[in-house]
Amino acid sequence: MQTATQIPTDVSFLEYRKYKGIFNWILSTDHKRIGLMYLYSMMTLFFVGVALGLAMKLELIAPGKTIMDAQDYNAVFTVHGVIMIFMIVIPGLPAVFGNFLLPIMIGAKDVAFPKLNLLSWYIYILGALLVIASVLFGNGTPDTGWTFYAPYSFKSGTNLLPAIFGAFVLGFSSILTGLNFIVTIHRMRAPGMTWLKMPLFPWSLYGTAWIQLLATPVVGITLLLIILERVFGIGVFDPALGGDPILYQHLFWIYSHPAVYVMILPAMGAISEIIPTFTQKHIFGYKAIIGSTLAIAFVGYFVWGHHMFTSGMSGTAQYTFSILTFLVAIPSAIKVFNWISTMYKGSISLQTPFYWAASFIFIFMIGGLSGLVLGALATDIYVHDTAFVVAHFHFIVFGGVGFSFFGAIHYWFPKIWGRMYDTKWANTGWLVFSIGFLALYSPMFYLGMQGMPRRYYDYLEEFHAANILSTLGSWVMTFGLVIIVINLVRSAKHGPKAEMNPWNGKTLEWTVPSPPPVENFEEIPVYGEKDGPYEY
Amino acid sequence: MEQTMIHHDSHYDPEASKIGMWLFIFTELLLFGGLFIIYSVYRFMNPDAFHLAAKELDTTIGAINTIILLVSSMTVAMATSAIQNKNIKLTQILLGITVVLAIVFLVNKYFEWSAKFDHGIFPGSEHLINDMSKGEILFFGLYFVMTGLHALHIIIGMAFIIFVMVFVAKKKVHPERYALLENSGLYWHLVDVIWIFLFPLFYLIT
Amino acid sequence: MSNEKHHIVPYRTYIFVLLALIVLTFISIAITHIELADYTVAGALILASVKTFLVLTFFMHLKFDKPYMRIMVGFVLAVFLAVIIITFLDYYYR
Amino acid sequence: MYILANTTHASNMVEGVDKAFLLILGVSFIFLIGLTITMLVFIYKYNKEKNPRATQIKGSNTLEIIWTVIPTILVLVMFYYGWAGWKPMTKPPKDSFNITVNSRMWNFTFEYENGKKTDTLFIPKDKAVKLNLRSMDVIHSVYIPAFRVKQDVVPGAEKFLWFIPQKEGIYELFCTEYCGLNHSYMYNWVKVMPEEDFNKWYVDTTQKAMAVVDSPTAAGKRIMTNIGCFACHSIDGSKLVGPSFKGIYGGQRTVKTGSDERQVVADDEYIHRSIFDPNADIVDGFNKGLMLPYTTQLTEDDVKLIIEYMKTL
Ligand code: HEA
Ligand code: HEA
Ligand code: HEC
Ligand code: CUA
Ligand SMILES: [Cu+2]
Repeated sequence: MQTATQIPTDVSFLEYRKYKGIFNWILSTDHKRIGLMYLYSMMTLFFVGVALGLAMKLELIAPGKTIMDAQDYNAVFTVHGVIMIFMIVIPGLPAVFGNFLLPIMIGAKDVAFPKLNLLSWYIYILGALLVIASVLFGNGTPDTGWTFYAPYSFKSGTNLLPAIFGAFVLGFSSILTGLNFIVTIHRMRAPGMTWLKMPLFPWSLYGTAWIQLLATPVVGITLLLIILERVFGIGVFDPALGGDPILYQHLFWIYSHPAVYVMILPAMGAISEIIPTFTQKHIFGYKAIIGSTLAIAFVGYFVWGHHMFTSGMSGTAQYTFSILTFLVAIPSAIKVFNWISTMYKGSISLQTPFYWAASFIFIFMIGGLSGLVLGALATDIYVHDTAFVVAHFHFIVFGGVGFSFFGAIHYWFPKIWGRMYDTKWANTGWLVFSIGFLALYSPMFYLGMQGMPRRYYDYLEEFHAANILSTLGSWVMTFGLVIIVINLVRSAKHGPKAEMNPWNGKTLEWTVPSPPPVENFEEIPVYGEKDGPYEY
Repeated sequence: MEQTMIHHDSHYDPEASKIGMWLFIFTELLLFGGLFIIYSVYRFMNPDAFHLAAKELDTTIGAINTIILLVSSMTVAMATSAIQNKNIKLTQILLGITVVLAIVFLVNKYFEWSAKFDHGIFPGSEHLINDMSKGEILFFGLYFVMTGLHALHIIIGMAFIIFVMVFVAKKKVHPERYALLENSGLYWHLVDVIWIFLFPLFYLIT
Repeated sequence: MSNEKHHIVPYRTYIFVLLALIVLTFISIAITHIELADYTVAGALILASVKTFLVLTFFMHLKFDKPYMRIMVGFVLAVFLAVIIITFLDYYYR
Repeated sequence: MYILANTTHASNMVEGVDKAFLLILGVSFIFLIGLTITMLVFIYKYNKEKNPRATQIKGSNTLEIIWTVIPTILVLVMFYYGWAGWKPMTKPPKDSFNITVNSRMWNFTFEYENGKKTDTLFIPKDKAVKLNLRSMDVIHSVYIPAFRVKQDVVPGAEKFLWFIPQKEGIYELFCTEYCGLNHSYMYNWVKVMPEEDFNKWYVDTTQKAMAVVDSPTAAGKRIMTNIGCFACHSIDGSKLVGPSFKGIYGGQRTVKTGSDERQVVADDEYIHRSIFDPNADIVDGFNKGLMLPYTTQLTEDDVKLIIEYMKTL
């Protein structure tokens, strides 16, 4: 930071060297490099998670033992859930694209606290290592599910301490990122960029950051209590000592429900950037989208009980949570309507990011609408903890967040690496992936309605057929993923050079060279009276 | 809402670090908030046991510690005024008093806890598990967790203030640039606010 | 870059606030000796909230900060309060 | 598929639940299909080739209001049906037939008021049945898909589940709250019988009488089967969650008592202690805390019978 004046403005952030070799990365406080470091570490973990997911599907291809024992299966879905939730989709878009793009999109040279930003990455890595340590060392991989429900979480003899502590540490990383973003947005917007001229992706990060800040500490303390419970037997949630296991669930979901909006809001933000660019049109209902972002963030804080409809809460709590859950669905509906309306009378160019965005809308609708089934009392009691829930959250978490992530990476790829990918392969990858996705998760809706419980290592013969289809789908989808990843990795190195603004986007990141120089802007841009993020 | 008076010419933005500190304080509040939720639920479920158990705690020590924290909060707050008045010496004295008071608080806490331990009251102890009702076990579990976590925050806050004192001595924190001092004060007040609630909840409502 | 000069709080203000806080502490100790039954908890919490309010406004300078700070603090406290109330919808009606 | 195909209702809860389900699914499909088609039409019609210049439209307050209000009304209707289907589940009739469900890792046993214990749930048709749910260890959940009912079994709390079975037959009962190793094997069967048959079965004490007449070892085995020891212990020497019972009686054991390791012989006293205070001695290679004290579940006589049976292994 102190060397600001000596940093050249014409060298791209990828080429700039200050230290030797790898230290250029791991000591860098440049928000762009930190974003990429998150991307690379997440990708590594992500492949582990995917492999575990595939292993589960392989196990479930037939009843009885296929490739592993019950204990292994339980460990596999636990680690799969912990990795995917705490390490991939919660930090996902904010840490990767938020870090890379937020300062550029609001016309700043960096985030408000660059060193803290780097520290967050280290904390993230520490948390990830702790979770991995719980797998590799000690007496048995954790087997509680990612929810760590009491009292099983202190009855289980497995190596839970490092895993829970890891989740706790990952929470801190997320808090610090959120803190950094809020301050950045408050203090560092370009002159003239009023709140209502800020692009929608930063807006979604702003909403997200508040959730991260206010919800994460609650799960932090809850996980800490589980640790203390296991180590000292203090008895806060242990029914044998007077505790109430349902209170654990309340505290866990007070965080973990808002956390699902931590995942989806930035994803929605990215979609709200892609659609105007590829329709070459001002986004429809800019203010409505901002309003719905804030409404989701706010109301989403008060619906956690819908994960506990069968736990034996009071009736009053049950229907209050049910009605609040339905209310939080409305802002999502508003967004969908606005996105589709943006396409009306646009000039749509069908490129890879737009394919991802349009399929995002489709998949997100399925996931979200199935959430309505879960939000209604009678039906949730029927499908709670069945494969239906598994289908719901895969559709929305990784159908939603994953599709948006891939859309975003194809959209900002030329900006980040300064090169273009092969469009043909990218589109093929998208198609294979989407087909595989639908084949993988749609059968789970059916299984859930039939009554197959989740977290089942073994199942009755009547559930067999749908499981076979699902497993086949998982292979197709992985094939699609391989195509996408190979194409992107190859192009990042060897693709043809990209222009500054290949899609004719109007937000600020398209006004700087690709890849952006170290300090982003030679001169801080100034927004005039007429300027705005989507003025085509 | 705040106006767009954004300073790009300098990297020192006291307003930014102050917002940052406040946001951090919010997370701390919610961290304890989780514990307060647990406390209130269990108190609601076991009113009589909590009543009995609270009688075991010594109101006098609690009250003394409350006063100590309140005074120390004032001294930190005054330190901010002192540095603005360019009175470095007074600043250091006030911060020093704060640290001393923090230590006294911890010493008190130490004696209080060890008295409990001597009575056989500690998490997982035989006395607790065999002779006490479930509500009492919960009360003492929460007592140790909450006061323990609070004591940890006292230690962190103290370290923060000592760190600031060093910076003041090195003139890195000075009348034109005192955001760090202000932030350490904010943190210290947070610790105070939490105690303001812990004290009646554990020592008073018997 | 604090060209807009900060408001310097006189020491006197702090001393008054401290005195008020100590008085409130003694009041809250005193009322626990009176039998108020169910209201003991409420009384203690109200006094603690008043004390917190004083600390926030004066010691933590909210009075002298820009209004959006106050809005944020109020918002956070309101969210927390709402969470407690909603949690009690379960326990109170169970 | 239960939800869509079951025209004759297996319990009184089915109608309310399925109605809500169909309503929500119906509305969802209308929106999903409608919006998807709209989107595809826009993509086709306003393609760059067809429509090279976009018309800038920034929004419309009328539309925003319309598409806020309509979904709000729809979700309130959905809420209502969800609520209406759920409400009866909370109110068991006073004269219900009570059965206690004891759950533990990893089986359920059903205890009737006359002392009968079974591991299949036998219930009379057209009579309100109330299951009182008890857990000894962690949270489980009783789920009978055909009846559309589910309730978590929380240790230390009293929860219940009720329904009126309306169709004869055999149905699945699953544990749906993850509870450890054999969670997926924690399922039983529900058998709905006409009332006369049920009554005949209910008062039939021959099963019990048989236990007395049988050799003592058979009685021990029956007790252990009913209460679910074999979820964790095998009799063929294979290691499950707990040690196998093969050759247990009189055998040498390495156990941890507190932190000391010692050798013991598995005699009457040791087995007795292992059942009533399992955490006192932990067998080498196994985990503490998994097996729970059976103090309230087994009598001294039961344990004697169990020991008799173990002698034969
Ligand atoms: C990104 C993450 C994400 C998101 C955004 C959501 C969004 C929603 N979720 Fe989901 N959910 C999860 C991730 C997510 N969920 C996860 C991970 C779990 C399982 C956790 C576990 O147990 O392991 C879960 C579980 C879960 C449950 C608990 C199920 C159970 O265990 O019994 C419930 C219950 O109400 C629920 C409801 C909803 C609802 C109503 C929404 C709404 O926000 C959806 C809103 C969207 C739409 C409604 C679609 C778009 C709108 C239209 C197409 C217009 C038409 C609309 C109307 C007419 C209203 N979810
Ligand atoms: C983001 C979340 C996420 C993702 C991506 C996945 C991916 C996969 N999951 Fe899932 N899963 C969970 C979250 C996720 N899962 C959770 C929370 C649980 C519950 C655990 C529990 O019960 O405790 C669960 C449980 C779960 C089960 C149920 C276990 C049971 O109840 O018995 C199964 C069953 O087959 C399964 C399968 C799969 C498969 C085959 C894949 C994959 O192999 C599919 C391959 C994926 C892709 C091809 C690409 C997706 C791309 C992205 C997400 C973007 C990438 C982003 C970055 C790199 C930053 N998962
Ligand atoms: C949840 C799993 C579980 C169930 C159910 C269970 N046990 Fe155990 N049992 C264990 C474990 C684990 C051990 C080893 C650790 C220990 O000694 O406590 C054990 C140990 C024992 C031992 C000592 C074995 C030896 O080899 O020395 C006996 C005897 C025993 N159990 C009897 C029973 C009986 C009788 C029942 C049923 C009434 C039963 N157990 C049900 C898990 C279980
Ligand atoms: Cu019992 Cu799952
Ligand atoms: Cu939720």
